[in-house]
Amino acid sequence: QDALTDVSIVVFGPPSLGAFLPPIIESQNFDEAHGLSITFEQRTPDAYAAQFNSGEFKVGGSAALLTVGLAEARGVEATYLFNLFDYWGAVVTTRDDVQSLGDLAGKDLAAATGTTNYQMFRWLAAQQGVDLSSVTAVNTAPPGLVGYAMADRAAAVQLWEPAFTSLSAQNDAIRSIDLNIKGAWSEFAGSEKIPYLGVAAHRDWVAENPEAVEALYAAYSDAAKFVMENPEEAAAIIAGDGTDDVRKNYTTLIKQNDRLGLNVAMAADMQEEIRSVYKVGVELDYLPAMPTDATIYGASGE
Amino acid sequence: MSDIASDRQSYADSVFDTVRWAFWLAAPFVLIAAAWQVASLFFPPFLFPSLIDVFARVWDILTTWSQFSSVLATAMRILGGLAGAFLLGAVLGVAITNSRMADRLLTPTLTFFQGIPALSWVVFAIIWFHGVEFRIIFIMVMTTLPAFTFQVVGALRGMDKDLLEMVMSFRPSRWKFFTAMVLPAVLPEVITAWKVNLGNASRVVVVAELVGSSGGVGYQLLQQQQLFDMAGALAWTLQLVFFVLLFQWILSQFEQFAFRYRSKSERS
Amino acid sequence: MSDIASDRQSYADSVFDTVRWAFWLAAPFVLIAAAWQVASLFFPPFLFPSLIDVFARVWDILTTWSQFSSVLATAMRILGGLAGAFLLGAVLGVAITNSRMADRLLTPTLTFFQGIPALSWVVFAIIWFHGVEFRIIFIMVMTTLPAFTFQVVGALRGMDKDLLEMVMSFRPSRWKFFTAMVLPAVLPEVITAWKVNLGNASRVVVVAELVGSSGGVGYQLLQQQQLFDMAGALAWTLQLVFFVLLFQWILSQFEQFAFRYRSKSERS
Amino acid sequence: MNLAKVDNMLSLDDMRFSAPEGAEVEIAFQNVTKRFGDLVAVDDLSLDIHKGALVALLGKTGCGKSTMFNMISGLMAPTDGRVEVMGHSPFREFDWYRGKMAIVFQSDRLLPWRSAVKNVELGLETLGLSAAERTERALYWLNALGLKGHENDYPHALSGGMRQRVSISRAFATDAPLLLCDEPFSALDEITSRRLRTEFARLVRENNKTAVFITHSIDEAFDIGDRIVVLKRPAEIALDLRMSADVSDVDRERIRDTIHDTLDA
Amino acid sequence: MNLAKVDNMLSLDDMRFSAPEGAEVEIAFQNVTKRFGDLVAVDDLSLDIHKGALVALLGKTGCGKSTMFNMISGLMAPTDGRVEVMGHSPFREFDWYRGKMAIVFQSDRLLPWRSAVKNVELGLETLGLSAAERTERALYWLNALGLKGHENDYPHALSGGMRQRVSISRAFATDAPLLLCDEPFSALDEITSRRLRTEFARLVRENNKTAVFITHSIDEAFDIGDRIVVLKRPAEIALDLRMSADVSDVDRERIRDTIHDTLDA
Ligand SMILES: Nc1ncnc2c1ncn2[C@@H]1O[C@H](COP(=O)(O)OP(=O)(O)OP(=O)(O)O)[C@@H](O)[C@H]1O
Ligand SMILES: Nc1ncnc2c1ncn2[C@@H]1O[C@H](COP(=O)(O)OP(=O)(O)OP(=O)(O)O)[C@@H](O)[C@H]1O
Ligand SMILES: [Mg+2]
Ligand SMILES: [Mg+2]
Repeated sequence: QDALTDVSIVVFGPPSLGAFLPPIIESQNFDEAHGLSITFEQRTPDAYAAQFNSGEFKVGGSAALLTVGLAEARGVEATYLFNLFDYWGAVVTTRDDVQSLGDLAGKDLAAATGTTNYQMFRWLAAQQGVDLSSVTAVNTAPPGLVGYAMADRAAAVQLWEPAFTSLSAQNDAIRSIDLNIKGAWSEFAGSEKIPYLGVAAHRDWVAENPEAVEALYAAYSDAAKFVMENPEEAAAIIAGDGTDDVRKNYTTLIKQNDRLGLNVAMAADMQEEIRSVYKVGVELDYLPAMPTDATIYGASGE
Repeated sequence: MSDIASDRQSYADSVFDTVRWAFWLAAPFVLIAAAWQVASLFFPPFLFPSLIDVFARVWDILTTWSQFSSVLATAMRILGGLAGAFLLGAVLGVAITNSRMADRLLTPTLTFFQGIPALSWVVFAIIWFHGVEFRIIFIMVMTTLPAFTFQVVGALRGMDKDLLEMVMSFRPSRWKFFTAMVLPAVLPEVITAWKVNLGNASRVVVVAELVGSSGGVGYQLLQQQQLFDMAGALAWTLQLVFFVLLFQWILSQFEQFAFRYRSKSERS
Repeated sequence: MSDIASDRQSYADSVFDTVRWAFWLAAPFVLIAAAWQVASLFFPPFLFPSLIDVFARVWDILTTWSQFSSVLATAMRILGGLAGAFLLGAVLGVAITNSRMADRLLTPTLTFFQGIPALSWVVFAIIWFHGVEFRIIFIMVMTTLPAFTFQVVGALRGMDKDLLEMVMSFRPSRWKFFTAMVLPAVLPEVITAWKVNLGNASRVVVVAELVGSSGGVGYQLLQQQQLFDMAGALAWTLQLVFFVLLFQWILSQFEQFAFRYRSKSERS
Repeated sequence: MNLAKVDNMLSLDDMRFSAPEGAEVEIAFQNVTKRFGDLVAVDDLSLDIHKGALVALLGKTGCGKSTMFNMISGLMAPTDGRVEVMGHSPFREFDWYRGKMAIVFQSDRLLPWRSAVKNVELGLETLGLSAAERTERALYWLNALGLKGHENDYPHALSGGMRQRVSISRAFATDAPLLLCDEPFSALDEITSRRLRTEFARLVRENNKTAVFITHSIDEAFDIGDRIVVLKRPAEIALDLRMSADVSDVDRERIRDTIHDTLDA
Repeated sequence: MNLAKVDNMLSLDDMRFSAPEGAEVEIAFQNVTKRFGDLVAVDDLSLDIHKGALVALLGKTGCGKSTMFNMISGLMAPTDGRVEVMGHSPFREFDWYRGKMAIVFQSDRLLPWRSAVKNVELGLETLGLSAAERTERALYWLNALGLKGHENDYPHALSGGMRQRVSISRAFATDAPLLLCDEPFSALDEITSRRLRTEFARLVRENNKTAVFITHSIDEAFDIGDRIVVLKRPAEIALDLRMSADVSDVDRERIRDTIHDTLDA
């Protein structure tokens, strides 16, 4: 038997989406099945960014596509290996006078304004013709967002999964405002797929371990398949020590893949979509320049 | 007969004393709990979960080794960070009071450090060091060091010069001078410094644990908050609170012992 | 002749003094900057940006009103929070030292609060209150209150009983007793408390601003960190550092004035 | 008992103190006991001091003199018995005595953060005087006690005797009708001490104040006291003598010996 | 000048102090000046004190006596001139004097956090004695000074005189060859003070120690000093007299008057 290749991957800690597949891979030994021995290290977003960008970890399992592009502009040579989740975001409210995004004009919206999810939301709002400059964006760390929604301290709250599921499970009054994600995106990119979160690696590591990339992809694909086929079991694994409520929420979420957006695909197979996302980033002034193709693993060029 | 009666009397007295002692010990916490329950009448249950839920979670944490070990790890980190910061702070404090040059170099540097938020230290720690525990201790030390140093400097500058010269006149060794004069003279302020920094350290540890431990109260707390599991978040917060209460109690016991020499004025 | 020579001499002296003063003032910061530059040789530029970039950003912040107003807003929040916590802490401290009941109720309660992390206060503040500024001040006060109170209690308990009784013997009004005896006696520790809490407050404000402000150093800092803009993050961190340095300098000037009565030992 | 021995001496018997006719009682100890834990510092003491008296309190070190002062000044409560000053209870009606008594403590107890003149002004600040008046009075007293030129020195820059004189000024400046002085002249050289004690006696007599002073010097007690109370340990009265200018030198010597013997017992 | 007046008196002239033959100099002041800012506390003072001497230092309050002690003990450096003790410089060779001198300060300076016996042990702790020996010696001295029963009291629970006696014990317990005492018996009653000063003199003479003591009592200086140095203000020598048991009472009275006049000048 061949010796296993060691890979250590830094990922967001639960409850973020980046923490979904790692426990499945670990518990089902999908890594060993493909000749890998993966150690997952959980980090908060700040620590993740610092430790991945500084090269301490060569592989990052919670790579927001836009941040890979941004990192390149800062001098980090990384590449987006494959996608795991497509974009999904929501604006929730409990107020009757807020039925559409346009109703937010002159009101306040709680959001984590530094995140890529919020950046994508800004673009979506622009597609609906909503002028966000008339909305007071109240910046709040993610744990505060749910608090805003629960205690009704803002007209609306912009957030994403899995916070959305646990929020709606706890508060019936929560309504989601239609963002027309798929529609707007199809029109812009000619595809329903919005690559958002995936696995990225430093290019020097990729050059040295081309076969490990394939194996990683295979392991993640197996994990995704397992999740879709065994929602309850997967939810239990993901929830770990969590309470029954948490487990139930995860099950609900997995069964609703339009919100979860699980979509494991090689970067090379969704180059166009990736470039479209980059274009959005540039349009929003989030990215200072269009990232090169080197940030898309296996890109064939236009 | 009367002997027995007085025995009974004193027994009753001591029972009464114990009850009163327990009452006063519990009173503040009962008040906090009561305030919580009152608040829960005005807020929906997912904001103010019932205390029963919270205590069920607390019980769970205390009795599950995998969870309780998180609490212990955090406690050790707080104590380790404080001890490190205190030792270093004491050395720097002595240097600052004794050398004009040290004062001019170190005081602004420490003030500089004071202005750097914990979050920035987290980033620096990640960039500069390897090893999760070392990083955490580094962050803890850097954030509590200026406080300890300034407290030690304040205490040293406030020492009674007459007593100091009296002790000096016996030509003690440095060590003797330190244990006989400096330590007892600055002890009150040092204990205050510990009391104050305990709170800060227990606050910073929550941030410091984000550099990448997959255990510890800070990590668990953040997770519960992101899941918006209020009962869980409170239960983990309470772990920190318990630790701080316990350690403060130890400090106050020590204080009572160490400051028994203090006179009390009969007035006020 | 000799008069002119000595004039020249003294002029040269005073120039030399000024240069030396400036040298010592700048020395610690030059050292920190030098350390940074050395480090930047070993790390990629996105981790250790050149100081020129950083200072360009600092200049930008200081000269752009929309950005500089963020700095001022944060400074006001720190000062407001500290002032509030100090006033409340002084009142509670006096209550605790004077009343056994207050001691038994308030000390454990404050210790309880001490154990609650800033992030938990953030969540509470969001749930309990409206108004961004009020929430921030609330968080600032709750996190620095125990420290101030414990410092005041420590200082009050350490007051010289002989002097206290001497002042009492004149039957001063409460106010007179406070200004003539209590205030000067506790002033050294109160100033230390400010020095220490200034650092903590500047740390907490960064977290407190996460409860939803659309300005302030904490907000900007987080934003820059999320954009991996190290130069920007450092420039904003430096704003906090500048503020802390400035305020500490004011405190130390005040200290020099207020403690001029202290004797200095010729030994050591 | 020494007291018995005293009784046998004629002239001493004559000199035993008895209350003057119609004199008002200013300070009254009624069966006062003061305990500190197990230690009895004052034991069932009864003593009346009349308005206008200048009483010297003599006693062996540690016999409870300062403790008596603490009870007169209301800083301590008696364990048993009653202390009354001007018909009120000093401990319970503490504030009533504002401006009515001034104390020279055994140690100087100067506020280190105040200059000499500001230390003297302390007592005056409770009396509602204007700032100018306070300073004037403080400077007058510092001057009277020979501290000209040191008004603005902080206590740490003063010599032991200078500090003691500041603390005397502080008490005298308030012009209170009752003065309690705990070894006020002990840290002063003989010349200064003699000058000050004479002035002290003059001040008290001319202004009809009442004064109690503790001293270790029998000479000092003779010089200015018009009554000498000698205490045993724990504070109990051993001798209580009236003094006046007409007591002959021979008698003084005999009394001196008696006091000596009493203290030596 | 008073000194001139003294010269005219025959017996005083005889009594002027002159160094004994072959005596070793223990403390030497050579043209010593000490300034505090503008204030001159000690002015161009030259004085030799010989090994085995028991010198009384008299002087008006604030004349610089304690400042002289501070320079002898190495706690202050002279502004000008040289102070030498046992041939070394007390300020610069500070540690050399460990175990070689002991000081009774003007105020008691007890460590508030140590009980009486622990305060006395302080000096012994620097001498490398065993714990048992330290305690034994401390208790011996406390006992000798009449503090039995108060060994474990904290300073705040002691009377003024008791505190002073603890501070005397602290100095004496170290058994140092040089003793500096700044008004050691000032807070004690006459009986206690007389008993202690006699014992002090015996201790010094029997063990061939050198001792300098500051006092405000001319009697005390006569009683135990074998040399009396009277200082003017700022510290400068006004009188320097040898004393011995053979000085007649009449002479003593005359000397006393001279000292008085000198101090009064
Ligand atoms: N606060 C206190 N706590 C305990 N004991 C005390 C306290 N104050 C005084 N004592 C004790 O009471 C006794 C009398 O003390 P006090 O100070 O009244 O003596 P004193 O007559 O003033 O002596 P001295 O002449 O030495 O000053 C002493 O034995 C002393 O130890
Ligand atoms: N640390 C100091 N700073 C400034 N001046 C001082 C200092 N110490 C003493 N002096 C001044 O020096 C002079 C002499 O003081 P010193 O204490 O030596 O007097 P002394 O002879 O001991 O008097 P006393 O008998 O009153 O104790 C005084 O005028 C005093 O004000
Ligand atoms: Mg006394
Ligand atoms: Mg002196």
